[in-house]
Amino acid sequence: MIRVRVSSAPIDIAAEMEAAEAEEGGAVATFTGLVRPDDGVSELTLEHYPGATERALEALAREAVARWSLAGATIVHRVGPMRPGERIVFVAASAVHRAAALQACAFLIDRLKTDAPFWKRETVEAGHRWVEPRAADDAAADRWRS
Amino acid sequence: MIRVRVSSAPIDIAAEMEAAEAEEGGAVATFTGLVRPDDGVSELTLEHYPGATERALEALAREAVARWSLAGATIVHRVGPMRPGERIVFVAASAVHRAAALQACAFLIDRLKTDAPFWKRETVEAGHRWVEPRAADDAAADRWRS
Amino acid sequence: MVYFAWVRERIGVAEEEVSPPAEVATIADLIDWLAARSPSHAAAFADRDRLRAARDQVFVPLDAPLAGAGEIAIFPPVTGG
Amino acid sequence: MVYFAWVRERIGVAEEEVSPPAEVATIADLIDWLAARSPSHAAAFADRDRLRAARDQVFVPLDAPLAGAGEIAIFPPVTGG
Repeated sequence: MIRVRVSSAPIDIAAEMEAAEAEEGGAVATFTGLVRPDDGVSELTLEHYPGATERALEALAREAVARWSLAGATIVHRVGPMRPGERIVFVAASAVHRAAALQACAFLIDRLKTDAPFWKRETVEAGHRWVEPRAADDAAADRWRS
Repeated sequence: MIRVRVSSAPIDIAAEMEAAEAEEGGAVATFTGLVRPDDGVSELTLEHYPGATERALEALAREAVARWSLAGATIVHRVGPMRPGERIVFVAASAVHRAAALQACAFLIDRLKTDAPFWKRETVEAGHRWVEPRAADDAAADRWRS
Repeated sequence: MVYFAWVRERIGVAEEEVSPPAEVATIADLIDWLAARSPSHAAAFADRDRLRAARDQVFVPLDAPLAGAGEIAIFPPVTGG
Repeated sequence: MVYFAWVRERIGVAEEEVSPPAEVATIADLIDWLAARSPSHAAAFADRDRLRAARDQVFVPLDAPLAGAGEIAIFPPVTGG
């Protein structure tokens, strides 16, 4: 089953894990991205493209399910302002065998970084700055295209 | 930080995730293995080698931390009898970048399958049977040796 | 038109209705046409390599034709996750 | 000696004290010596390819020397996780 959600509410890991574990799999791999408390950033704000975001995430989840015969795929992304230590994103892949779950989980977060319309803005003492894309993210996403 | 635990108590995912997220990382990858409800198995019992198990898991966690400069590594393995749907094992890797967390998580579960003294016994209608090792598990563990 | 992140900030609005002439055939043409209309659009669109686009909520290259699209979005490279 | 899984079941005990003679130098020698002592040991150790060992709680190959170890464990290939 595919679960995709974009919300300004904090991500409830326990509830998401429970849903991912309830799939007919046996193996669940997850990735959680948190706001890092470095560089003097007091707040991180995630902007997104409503409608297009959900469509991109659903396409990604569907691709993962088809490619690795998953029992389930979850993508939950928070938007709006958040503080250091809070969860930005949670992805999960449920499968019968662990290799499929682990690979699909890596695929979901790698491709989300380049394929979904989110933008990060950091609030620092001097004001705010938009986070620049990393070349490493493009490389990580590219390895899944073949 | 390294967290290793072998216990007959159910695995508390929420508590383990909280500890993994509290590391100075920003990226947390996890793997959870559950008892599958297939083949008419009513109960799965995990036997282990007390002392040697903890030693093997700690060595594994330490190797992962050193190899991927992790902020933290968790291995929790349940032993004793458990029912379909219950958690057998939970591993987590916390790192600054997601590639390190994802790779270390795969390493931990792949190597745990071949390097730690656990044995699975399935209870079926006719009695019980010991689970045979899978060649795929040896291959998965071998790809981390280089 | 819809704009996001620093493109939105530089232009000063999140959305606007535009009626480009018939010779504006691609998204790149549309960007050129908008940049000529106001300094804020020109500033937002100064570095073409740092712009990305979507046509009716689907990512497309800048040279994609407008093709009668209802909604064109212009934004920086994405940085989510 | 400590035994696990079906090795333990076939032998019928989880642990036992043994005092092998001096010519028993390796774990493989010890397995041969035990197999000659009782039918249950012989049954447990019939398929040498399916046996693994640890010396003082560290995995070692079957041809490893006993080297004055305090605890030798014999068991099937592991299947955890």
